[in-house]
Amino acid sequence: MRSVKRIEIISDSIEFHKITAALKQAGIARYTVIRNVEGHGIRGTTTTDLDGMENDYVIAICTPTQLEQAIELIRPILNRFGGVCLISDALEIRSIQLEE
Amino acid sequence: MRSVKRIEIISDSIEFHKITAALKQAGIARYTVIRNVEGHGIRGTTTTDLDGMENDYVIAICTPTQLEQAIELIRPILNRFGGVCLISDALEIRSIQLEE
Amino acid sequence: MRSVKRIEIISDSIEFHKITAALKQAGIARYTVIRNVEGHGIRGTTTTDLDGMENDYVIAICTPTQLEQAIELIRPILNRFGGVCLISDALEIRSIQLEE
Amino acid sequence: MNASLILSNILNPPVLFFFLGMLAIFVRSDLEIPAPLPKLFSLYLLFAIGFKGGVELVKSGINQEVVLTILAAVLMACAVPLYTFFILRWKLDAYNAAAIAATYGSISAVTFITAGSFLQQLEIAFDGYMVAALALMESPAIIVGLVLVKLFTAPQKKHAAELGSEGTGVDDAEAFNWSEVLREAFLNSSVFLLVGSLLVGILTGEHGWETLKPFAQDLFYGVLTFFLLDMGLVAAKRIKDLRKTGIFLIAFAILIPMLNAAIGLGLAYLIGMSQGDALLFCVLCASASYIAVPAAMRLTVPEANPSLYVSAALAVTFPFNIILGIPLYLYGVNLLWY
Amino acid sequence: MNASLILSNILNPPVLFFFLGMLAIFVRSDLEIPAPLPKLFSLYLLFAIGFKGGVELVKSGINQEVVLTILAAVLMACAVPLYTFFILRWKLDAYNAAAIAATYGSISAVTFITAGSFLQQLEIAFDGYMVAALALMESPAIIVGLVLVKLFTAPQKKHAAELGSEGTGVDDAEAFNWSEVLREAFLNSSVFLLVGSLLVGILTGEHGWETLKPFAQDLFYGVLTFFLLDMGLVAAKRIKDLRKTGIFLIAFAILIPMLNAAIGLGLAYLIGMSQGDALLFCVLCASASYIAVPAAMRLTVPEANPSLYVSAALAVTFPFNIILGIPLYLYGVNLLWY
Amino acid sequence: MNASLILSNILNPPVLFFFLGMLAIFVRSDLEIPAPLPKLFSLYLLFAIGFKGGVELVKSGINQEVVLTILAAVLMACAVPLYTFFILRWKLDAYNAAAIAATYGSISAVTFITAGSFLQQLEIAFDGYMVAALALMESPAIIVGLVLVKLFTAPQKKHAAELGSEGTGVDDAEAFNWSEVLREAFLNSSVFLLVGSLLVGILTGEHGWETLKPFAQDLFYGVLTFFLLDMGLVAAKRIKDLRKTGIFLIAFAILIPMLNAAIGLGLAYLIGMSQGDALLFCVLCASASYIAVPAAMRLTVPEANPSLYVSAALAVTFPFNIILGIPLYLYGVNLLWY
Ligand SMILES: Nc1ncnc2c1ncn2[C@@H]1O[C@H](COP(=O)(O)O)[C@@H](O)[C@H]1O
Ligand SMILES: Nc1ncnc2c1ncn2[C@@H]1O[C@H](COP(=O)(O)O)[C@@H](O)[C@H]1O
Ligand SMILES: Nc1ncnc2c1ncn2[C@@H]1O[C@H](COP(=O)(O)O)[C@@H](O)[C@H]1O
Ligand code: NA
Ligand code: NA
Ligand code: NA
Repeated sequence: MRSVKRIEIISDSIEFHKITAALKQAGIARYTVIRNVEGHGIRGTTTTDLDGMENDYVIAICTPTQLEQAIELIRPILNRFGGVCLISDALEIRSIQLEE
Repeated sequence: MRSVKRIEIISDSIEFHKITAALKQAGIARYTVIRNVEGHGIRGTTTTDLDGMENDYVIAICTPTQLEQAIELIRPILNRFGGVCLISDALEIRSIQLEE
Repeated sequence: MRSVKRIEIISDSIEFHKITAALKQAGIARYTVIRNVEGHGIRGTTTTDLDGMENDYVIAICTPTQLEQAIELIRPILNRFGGVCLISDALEIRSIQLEE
Repeated sequence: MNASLILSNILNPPVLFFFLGMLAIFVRSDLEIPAPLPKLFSLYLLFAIGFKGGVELVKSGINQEVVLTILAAVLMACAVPLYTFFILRWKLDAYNAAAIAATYGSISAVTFITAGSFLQQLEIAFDGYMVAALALMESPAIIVGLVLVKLFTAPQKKHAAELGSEGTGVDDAEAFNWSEVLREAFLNSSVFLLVGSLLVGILTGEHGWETLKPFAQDLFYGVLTFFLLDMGLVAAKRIKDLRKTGIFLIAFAILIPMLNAAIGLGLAYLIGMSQGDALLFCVLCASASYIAVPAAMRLTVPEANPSLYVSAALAVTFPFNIILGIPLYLYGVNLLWY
Repeated sequence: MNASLILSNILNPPVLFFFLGMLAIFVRSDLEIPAPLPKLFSLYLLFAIGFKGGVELVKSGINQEVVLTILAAVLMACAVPLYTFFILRWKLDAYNAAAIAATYGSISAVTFITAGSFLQQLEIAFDGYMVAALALMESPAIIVGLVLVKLFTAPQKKHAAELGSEGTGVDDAEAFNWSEVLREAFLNSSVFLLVGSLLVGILTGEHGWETLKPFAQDLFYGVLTFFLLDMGLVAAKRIKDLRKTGIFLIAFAILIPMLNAAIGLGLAYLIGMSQGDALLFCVLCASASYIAVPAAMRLTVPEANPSLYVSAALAVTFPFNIILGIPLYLYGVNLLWY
Repeated sequence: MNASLILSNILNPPVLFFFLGMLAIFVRSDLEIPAPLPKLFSLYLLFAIGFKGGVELVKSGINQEVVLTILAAVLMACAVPLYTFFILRWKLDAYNAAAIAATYGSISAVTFITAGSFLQQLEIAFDGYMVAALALMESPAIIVGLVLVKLFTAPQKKHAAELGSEGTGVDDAEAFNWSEVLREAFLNSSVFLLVGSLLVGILTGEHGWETLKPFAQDLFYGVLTFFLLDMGLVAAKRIKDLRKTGIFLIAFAILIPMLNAAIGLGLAYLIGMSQGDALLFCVLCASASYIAVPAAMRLTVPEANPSLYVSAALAVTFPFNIILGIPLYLYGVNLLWY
């Protein structure tokens, strides 16, 4: 068990590639995505309807160092294109850690 | 960065409108919904099958004040119709905050 | 309101039955599942594509005692088949607790 | 003759695929029809029967037989929940009894459709306006069920239970929000799409039918086959809920459809329906709703246990009707009509 | 005559199902077509018109009329965003004006398809190469829109706004990543599938058509019906956004399509298109994109408000064209051509 | 002749749409067929070939040729993983070698279907019972693969690796839960639906076929087209995994199918199959499973790397067979048969 940081980003699916690129740049190559979540935000309602506005929900577990760097890269994307980014603490259970 | 409260509600999709109405009444107009999650709870198994029992998973980031009010409004709904509501702490990254 | 533990497990859908069996064995009969989440992990990319590699995201709220037992049972599954398990703290709102 | 009817019912692809779905669960295959595909099939089937029904209603026009059939349909939709409620009260509390009664007062469109394709196979004619009867039998039971709850449950009791809880109590007015109830009854998606398609069929008539026929007719049987495959999966998964349900509810879920079909048979005979229409009418009376009514009940009678009313309708009555009920009721029709 | 055209347009199943979808939202029914089913329908429709268009293009070959039509199409796709931009600037900032202008410069494939099935119903012929015009009109407006933003917004202003924020500023180069813009314009999924299917149709010709006809043609009308049902739901949900939008944008969303159609009509007349082709050309000019262009705008002009450009195109212009516009433009064609 | 066969294979819509899918990924278009639509297509295709195969099996009956064909099929399904295992061991560890070997011992239903529609286009007949051969070749390789792992990996080694980890060790019994393995092999959803549909086809025969034909036959080619579009997307996405895979596995994924097809060709010739059947048999031998076997391997040989066995089968062998393999094998059949 080790304590980790959890980053969660909910944003327009058009930002998806920018966000995962930012994560990768910060050394976070492992993440999970829930596609087509529905959102109600500043920029109106984002449903999974035909109008093509869809949100993706990205979850990544990382170390505090990776986190710092990721935030710096993700913040300007969200500022420009909208969305939400949350940081919280958690314990990770899986014992074999192949990468750091 | 600012510290926020995260409310998560997992409940039967028939409650969805009641719950978002409660959030709105508590001043929480922005939220995210993951539809059709599968559940195993007191009231049996809720799959995304044809039998029409589906859960929605609502996530809302809010301030502590909004939280208080939201809980008061959501609790009776869950007591009557079932479901789960969780509160946790997080840090929000997005820097332009248009509403409070 | 009571403070609870939240277990989150993201893993290949082939592990799903093993994981819910482990939860059940630890006394956790209530849980929520988000199916077909997309993942990027050690074992490559897991999309919701046709190649049949899909992840499930299981969320369970439990007591600290249940947690201990669940971890012991889930860890070997993840070690063998891959995936991620996170533990965090939360407050649960729903007031009628039929089971412990 | 009955056995040969049963055989000719079973030996057609949709029913065999229903078995295949059940088998998949029993042998623990990982076969599944992922959401929302079953919804696609169900939207399609409702659209197709509604639209075709509307087109045929224009052709037949509205005569005395149509009016009588529709009256009989509404009558049964109101009467069934009433008498089943009292049967159920014998073993169950008022909430669960009312919810189950409502379920059996309403109908299952897929059972109706399966009966229709059974008739087609046997080349027995039936009328398009039976779809109107189907549409009109969906909703009344929901209202009747709620009136029963209103009459036979003590509001203060519910209140007391809630006082024990931490939250603020829900006042009774909120608990019976009639506009919500009526919307659930008359505007739920099944009723809305079925009635809407019926109206479009009436408005566009033969001309609209021609353009939509390759879609609405040629795919019909195939979509029904896939849908019943999924129903087999769903019904079999629900079967384990029956253990909790007990023998009373299982017996109820087999005997009451037969009783309802018998009453329906009598009514159909009195009205002088054709054989095909009589079978469909019996099937409407005998079938139970496992989507629309359960959704309404979860919203309006949350005190009732969904695994009771859904499982009875889905895991017992639906398979019973699909496999044995339909040929049995036709046997009854044949006996009476000759 | 106009009224009878409107009636014969409205009284066919796809348009009636569009109404039904809107009605479902207004009466608060829970009818929905869950994701990704609408996407299935839209992929199918793009495939079917692209493929059929390609097959017919092989038959007709490329003659002067084809070339002129295509030139006219590209001309309109570039001109419309230019003049609408200046109309919009009257009340809106440059970002929103450019985004809306781009939306109206591009087209709506479903409006085109609905017009096509309206023509089929009236037995008025039209040419397969109109699909090529459709494909070529999707993208240019996106480029024009961005050039307008580049020209008419002050880059330093944007920068200042960002300095106020906590984050690091986005430099202008990143903001106008042209390769990203071009990819969004020419390789977005709608354009890609439409053009790809067109090419496959050209390559496989009559032979390929024979094998795919039962799929690409027989289901077409039915899928369109379901798709318009969903469009009705989506459009009606967007209507409440119009309150924020104000009367200016609503008027714009009705009058500009009529203006664009009129200009299109003139061009079609000059070129000497057939009546059927002229109607389709007017419809292309009059329609606005609510999927491809909005996606491109969210990516490239995030400063603009999606609820303005999506709602205008989807909740006003689309229903207007589907219900009144198509018969109106045909009326115009009929007036001019005789 | 070979080149013209390749051309006539490539120039039909399904194969062109496969290219289109790959192209979409290469040019980074955002075209996608969202889940679970590909699953719908795959369920449909399995249902349609199974059902049709069953109907035709009733017509042809079971004669010596059928029995010999089926024996040859099972033989190849067991032999291929054995000899490919030792070829693979040259460069890979036993876990990965066994998993890849199992993948190539099993089959790809879509490759079979594409070959079938290629034959139909060339008007070369083939027999319905080839579907039974297809069904019987899915599972054996899974069992053989696991036996190979059992025999050629040292259990203590695996244990040691686990002791290094924090968790409790998994004992060997759990690691080889045979009932789970057998269920994965014989009851996985592909095998179950295919065999189930075959049985329904046998039970309902010509009569069932008539009612389902518009669904099971008329849509077939179109659904295949969409499915191959998706396969193109999926295969192209996997291509970047090949960099990690290395040249050995890429060569393996092209040469082994040709070897397997050649052996299949010899067997088919010995048995005296018709040309059409011989091609299908070669294609079964040459194709590799990218759904059912990988799922079984992830569950039973988690030590193997999915990106090796999935990518080889999906990104190399599948496109190779679809584009070049099928016409090449037919060329071989033509050479031998005349
Ligand atoms: N306070 C919030 N809580 C939860 N989700 C949010 C919140 N604010 C925004 N979101 C999500 O982020 C998406 C984009 O937000 P916005 O940029 O505000 O339109 C919305 O569609 C929501 O899904
Ligand atoms: N302990 C729990 N952990 C996670 N999800 C839960 C838990 N309890 C209930 N749920 C979710 O809430 C839904 C409704 O719960 P219930 O009212 O207990 O039937 C279930 O279907 C689950 O999705
Ligand atoms: N650091 C991480 N953050 C979020 N999700 C992860 C992480 N690592 C693994 N996952 C998820 O767990 C799945 C299996 O991981 P793995 O066993 O590493 O291939 C991946 O497909 C991801 O969905
Ligand atoms: Na009934
Ligand atoms: Na336009
Ligand atoms: Na093989």
